[in-house]
Amino acid sequence: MDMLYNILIDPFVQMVDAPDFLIQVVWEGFVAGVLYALIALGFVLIYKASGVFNFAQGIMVVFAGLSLVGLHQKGVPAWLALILAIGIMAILAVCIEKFVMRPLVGQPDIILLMATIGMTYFLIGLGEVIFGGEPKQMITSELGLPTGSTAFEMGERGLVILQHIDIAAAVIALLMVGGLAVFFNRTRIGRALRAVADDHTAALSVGISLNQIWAIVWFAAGIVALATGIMWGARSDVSFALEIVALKALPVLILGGFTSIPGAIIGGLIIGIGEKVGEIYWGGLVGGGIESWLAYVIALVFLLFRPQGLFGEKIIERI
Amino acid sequence: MNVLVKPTGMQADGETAPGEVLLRIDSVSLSFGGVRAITNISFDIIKGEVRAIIGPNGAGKTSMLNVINGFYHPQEGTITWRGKVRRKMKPYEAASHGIARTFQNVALFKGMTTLDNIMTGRGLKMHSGFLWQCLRVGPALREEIEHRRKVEEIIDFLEIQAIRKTPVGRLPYGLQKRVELARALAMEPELLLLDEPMAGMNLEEKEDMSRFILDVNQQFGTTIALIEHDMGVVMDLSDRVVVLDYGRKIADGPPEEVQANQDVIDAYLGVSH
Amino acid sequence: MRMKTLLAGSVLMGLAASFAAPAVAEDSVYIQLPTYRTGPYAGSGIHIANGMSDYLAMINERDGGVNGVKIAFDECETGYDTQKGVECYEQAKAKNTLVFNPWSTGITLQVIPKSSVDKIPVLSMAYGLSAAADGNTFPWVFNPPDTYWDGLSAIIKYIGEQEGGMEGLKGKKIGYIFLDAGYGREPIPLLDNLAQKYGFEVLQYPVPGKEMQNQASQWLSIRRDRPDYVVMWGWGAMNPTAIKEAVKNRFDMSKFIGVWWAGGDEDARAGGTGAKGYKSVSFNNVGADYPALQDIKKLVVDAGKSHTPASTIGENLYNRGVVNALYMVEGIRTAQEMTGKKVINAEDMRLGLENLKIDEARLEAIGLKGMIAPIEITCANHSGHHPLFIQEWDGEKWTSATDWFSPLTEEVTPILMQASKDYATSNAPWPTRDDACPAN
Amino acid sequence: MFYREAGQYKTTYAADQQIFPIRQDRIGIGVILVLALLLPLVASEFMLSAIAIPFLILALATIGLNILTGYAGQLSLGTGAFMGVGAYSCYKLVTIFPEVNVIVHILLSGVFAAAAGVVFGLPSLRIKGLYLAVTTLAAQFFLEWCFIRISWLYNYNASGAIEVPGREFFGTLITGPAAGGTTRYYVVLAIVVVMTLLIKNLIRGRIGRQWMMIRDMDIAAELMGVRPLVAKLSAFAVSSYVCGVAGAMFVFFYLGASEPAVFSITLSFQVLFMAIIGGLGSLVGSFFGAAFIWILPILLRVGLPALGVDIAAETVFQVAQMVIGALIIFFLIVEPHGLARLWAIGKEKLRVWPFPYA
Repeated sequence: MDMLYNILIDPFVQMVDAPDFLIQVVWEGFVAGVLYALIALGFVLIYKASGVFNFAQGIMVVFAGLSLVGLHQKGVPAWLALILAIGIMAILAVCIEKFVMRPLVGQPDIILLMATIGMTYFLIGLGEVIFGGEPKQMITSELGLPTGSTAFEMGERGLVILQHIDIAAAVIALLMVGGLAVFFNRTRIGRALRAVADDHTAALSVGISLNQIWAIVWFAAGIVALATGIMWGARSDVSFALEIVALKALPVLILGGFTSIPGAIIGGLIIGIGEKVGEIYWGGLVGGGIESWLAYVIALVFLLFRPQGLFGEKIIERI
Repeated sequence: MNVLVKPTGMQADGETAPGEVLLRIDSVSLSFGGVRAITNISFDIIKGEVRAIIGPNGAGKTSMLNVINGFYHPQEGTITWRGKVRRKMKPYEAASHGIARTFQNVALFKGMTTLDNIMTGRGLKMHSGFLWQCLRVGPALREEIEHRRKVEEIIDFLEIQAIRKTPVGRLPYGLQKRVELARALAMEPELLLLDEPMAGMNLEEKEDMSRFILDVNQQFGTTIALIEHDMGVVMDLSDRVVVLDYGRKIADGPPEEVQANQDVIDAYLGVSH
Repeated sequence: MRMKTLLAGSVLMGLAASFAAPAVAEDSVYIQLPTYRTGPYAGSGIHIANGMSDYLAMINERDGGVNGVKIAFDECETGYDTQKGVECYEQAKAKNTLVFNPWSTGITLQVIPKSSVDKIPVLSMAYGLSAAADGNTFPWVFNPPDTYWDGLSAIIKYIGEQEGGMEGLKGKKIGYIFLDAGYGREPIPLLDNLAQKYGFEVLQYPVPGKEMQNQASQWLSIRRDRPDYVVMWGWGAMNPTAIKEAVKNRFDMSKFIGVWWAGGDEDARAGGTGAKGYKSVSFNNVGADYPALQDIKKLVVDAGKSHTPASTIGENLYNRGVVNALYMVEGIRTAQEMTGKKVINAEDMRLGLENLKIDEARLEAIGLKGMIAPIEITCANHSGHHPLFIQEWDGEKWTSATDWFSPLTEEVTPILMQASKDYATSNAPWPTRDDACPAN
Repeated sequence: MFYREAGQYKTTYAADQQIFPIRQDRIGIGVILVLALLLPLVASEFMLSAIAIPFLILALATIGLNILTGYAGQLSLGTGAFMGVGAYSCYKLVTIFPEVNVIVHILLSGVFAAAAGVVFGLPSLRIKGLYLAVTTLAAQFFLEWCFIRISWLYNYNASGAIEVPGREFFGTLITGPAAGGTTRYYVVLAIVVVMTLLIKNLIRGRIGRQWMMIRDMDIAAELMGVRPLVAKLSAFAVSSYVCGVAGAMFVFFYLGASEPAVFSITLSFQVLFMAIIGGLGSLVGSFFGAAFIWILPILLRVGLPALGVDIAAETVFQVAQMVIGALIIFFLIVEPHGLARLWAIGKEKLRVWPFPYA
């Protein structure tokens, strides 16, 4: 009975008791969700255009962040380091397209997935050789990003603290999604992208250059990775440990669907908020630390009821 | 072609005698979320006959086959199999009732050899336990060899000895279709459903395939329901023909009769409804 | 094609050569240093590795080795990964290392059972299995100068003092945020014991290894539960993230105390000015003004024989690496004196470590007086419960917040002996020591 | 030339259905087995303990994954956790029933892993492909969490680790720190060879064919009478069983002690790589893959400095990682079906030599 009370009633009592705390928890979940969503966004971009499940998105985030900070440490001014980091992502995109994607065109999904895991290994090694393995601090203030925080008092003891960098992260994520939506729907390249996503061969036959499209998409994913790297780096540090956190993008994609940009955002927020609320209000019942798997279980339960994802259409099997 | 062929060779253990109704479809309707695929269709298949289902593209022929072997479940109507009304069932149960089929787009197991593909057809008839199979001695080995013998008979029958150990992915299309037929035959079905067995074949291959279908029907006494577009083939092979159009039945009867039916001619020539 | 054969051939030959024991020159001994300059824990590991190898290099440069015996050493990268660690151990064993410093609790736990069979001493300086301090059960394992349990008891003692004596702990809430692995979980039994004894409440906040950089939940919970103090058992990327989160959640940093491994300069620096007041327990002082460190700077770093950035000499973790190397060097020296041999082997090294005694005079001679407290290892006690102190981050560097003080040895010893007994029973038949320690 | 089956007639189906129908193959495998048996005579302790033993164990784990992913077509990223279930069950069994032979425990521990596999395999009935990968990730992280959180699993050990006690097998110490490398090697070799043989039999029989049917064309398989529930879950069970046994062996014969971090996602990926590089759906490929992923980095790490290339230990480590990554991509480009396919192509070429076609 006690157990039931602890599961079904007590958490909600706590929520009502300390609404400021609930707001803070949801806000933290929201910010984590935005970052998950940004990683997932990178996945979606590439999946849409090439059907590749890009496992390397996580390491691209680290690599982009490292390039930026590493260059700055070597004495390059922040603004130049940012431009150079973008340049590095562009070079990386071209290389990936030329040395990985092009030779593997038409291979089954799992092979492409493996290739991106191979890329992950390669990039981890490369990043460490160039920039060293130690975590680096993000050059937040040098980039002109806000660093302070604002506290809102609520009631007698209530307090909600909002970090400016988190607000900036949310705004930047919003801008990126908006930008990408415009890019996809309003530009010539965007149209070509969608054509490629539907059918590679058909797109080729109407004269769309697959190679060019892929390089552009990987570059776009690289930019998203850079933004993610900056934001996440500002929250903790830029280090290779981030790569594992990036796995969280998987359940996000399951919820949102592999091809939907709004899906990635909404999925990210559900996972982010869900796991924070779950951990804080229910995690203690089983000893805490459930955050490491809660997201996957949420996604799993969801899948069992809706195998096609949040925004997917019902699958009709044909023979 | 005589409907009352005396079955020889392999015979399914059905209690349905030749000439009786093996399967009856009664006012079956099927729709996918509002889209009607099949509307109120009834027909029957008699034990031992070759039954053709024809119709223009999108007429609901393949859906009909899917209904027969339990892959789709019609919203309305009943299916009577060997005199008993069939309840809603899983596809794999249909297989154990003695219904085998081939597919419009070859659905072979691409990673296996011809031999293994045909052996899969024997799966339902193999019963040795897990541990025996691990050890591959005693019943497991006996069973493998016994069924291999059956499979070799089918391989001989369809003249595909040379490709026995070739992975099916490497075979030309015509041969793949033949292996698929072999696989279905390996199940020793009572009712064999063929979904466009001759699609995409050249004349020679079509002739071969037609010969095999007739042989199967006559030697093994297997009841056959086939979908085919080549009218010549249909007229030559089948005992009775059912014609579908837009998910409705528009004709049913012996080939000559159907050929003369005005609705059928309209459907094929595309007279507006 | 010929190129390939040639290459393959030479790789094989090289391999054959490397698997064989290295041709140790007459007057040198070999030590393998398992390190991690990559992976999520590299942020802490790099400084340790630098400190260790620089000190050994300095001894070779300045003194021509230990009593004329050069120390040949190389690093083996473990990436803090247990699998790789075991591989390094096997490699070290094949190359006849004198001593093995796992630098990871996980790897230490792996090699403890092997060490007594392979007769290689394991030096796990203030980490690894606390129970290994019992020299009667673990003749081959050394964990000076203190075990985790000593560290935890020292922190509790310090908190007690802040509250006006141990009675002041009654009714207090102490949060324990830890890396959710063997390392972080080991202190929990003692923490529970102390909580019962002194009447404080313990709140646990486990941080999964994968989520080291994502500690928002833990810190939100801390904010909700409002513990009076928070004790941290963190390592690698967990530390800077925790300190940042603490700052963000406006936790009173003076009430936030880490174990010695949560005391890296970069860990605290990550918190910016807000991290001022953060504390960690320590067994070595910071600063580069010690003569030995100056020698390292002059003879090794400035001479271009090391990749250590000169600015990191004197930082907490760097100095700790130096301490670890110091133990090894002094162990060799003691072994030489005891056996009368110049080139000692691993068994001699064990003897040397077991009789290791570094007093003020010795520290003075080495040039590290004041950096560490004098230490003494005995046959029965491989750790020593040596004095510790609390250091405080002043926004730029670590400063001493207290004098050296002893941990709650009387609390630690029983639980330690019990754990050692449990270990031996659960791993029966556990090899007994062939030469029992004299009863004090 | 020398590799030709001309003149080797099969007069029974049994002869035609044996594992190595070609005489030269039989000779070859015999030679390899003899060499494997003789290896301890020439190999150093390091080669046995750090290379040969883990290689064999990981090859077995790869076979386990291959059953699921290669033969039954269900992608899994949870291998490491299933290995962990095996290891922890084995530890519990050994400590609860110390008098029973440890080999029995190791073989039994797979049963628990199989049970875990079936539970986490249930979603595979509704979920396919990459989506299933997320399910197995859930298994991975959840089980990993259990290994840390359920202290009963490691007998409330303060360090949270499990240590392998010494156990004898007919008078010889085979586990624990005091067991010699050679003894452990022979035990591992025996288990791996026997299990590989059993699995080979399973795969070429009815059950194996059912798995491949599901993999190649699940709908057709179902229409041919395969029950997806039975086929998929049996694949999960057998796969997890093999992985569980491999996990128990990994701790008992290789690591000697273990903490939860050993069975992390990294191990899952490692084994997955072995399966892919070796070739999905090939047992010999599992051995190739394990050799490639396990031995190559060691060669690089030990070999580069030995060649006189003077670089820091961590750089070797990092370069080795880059090389592995690049080679994975390279092999996927050259032959997406893995080393096993290259091997098969080589054999085929040899059979028709000196002509390009048969």
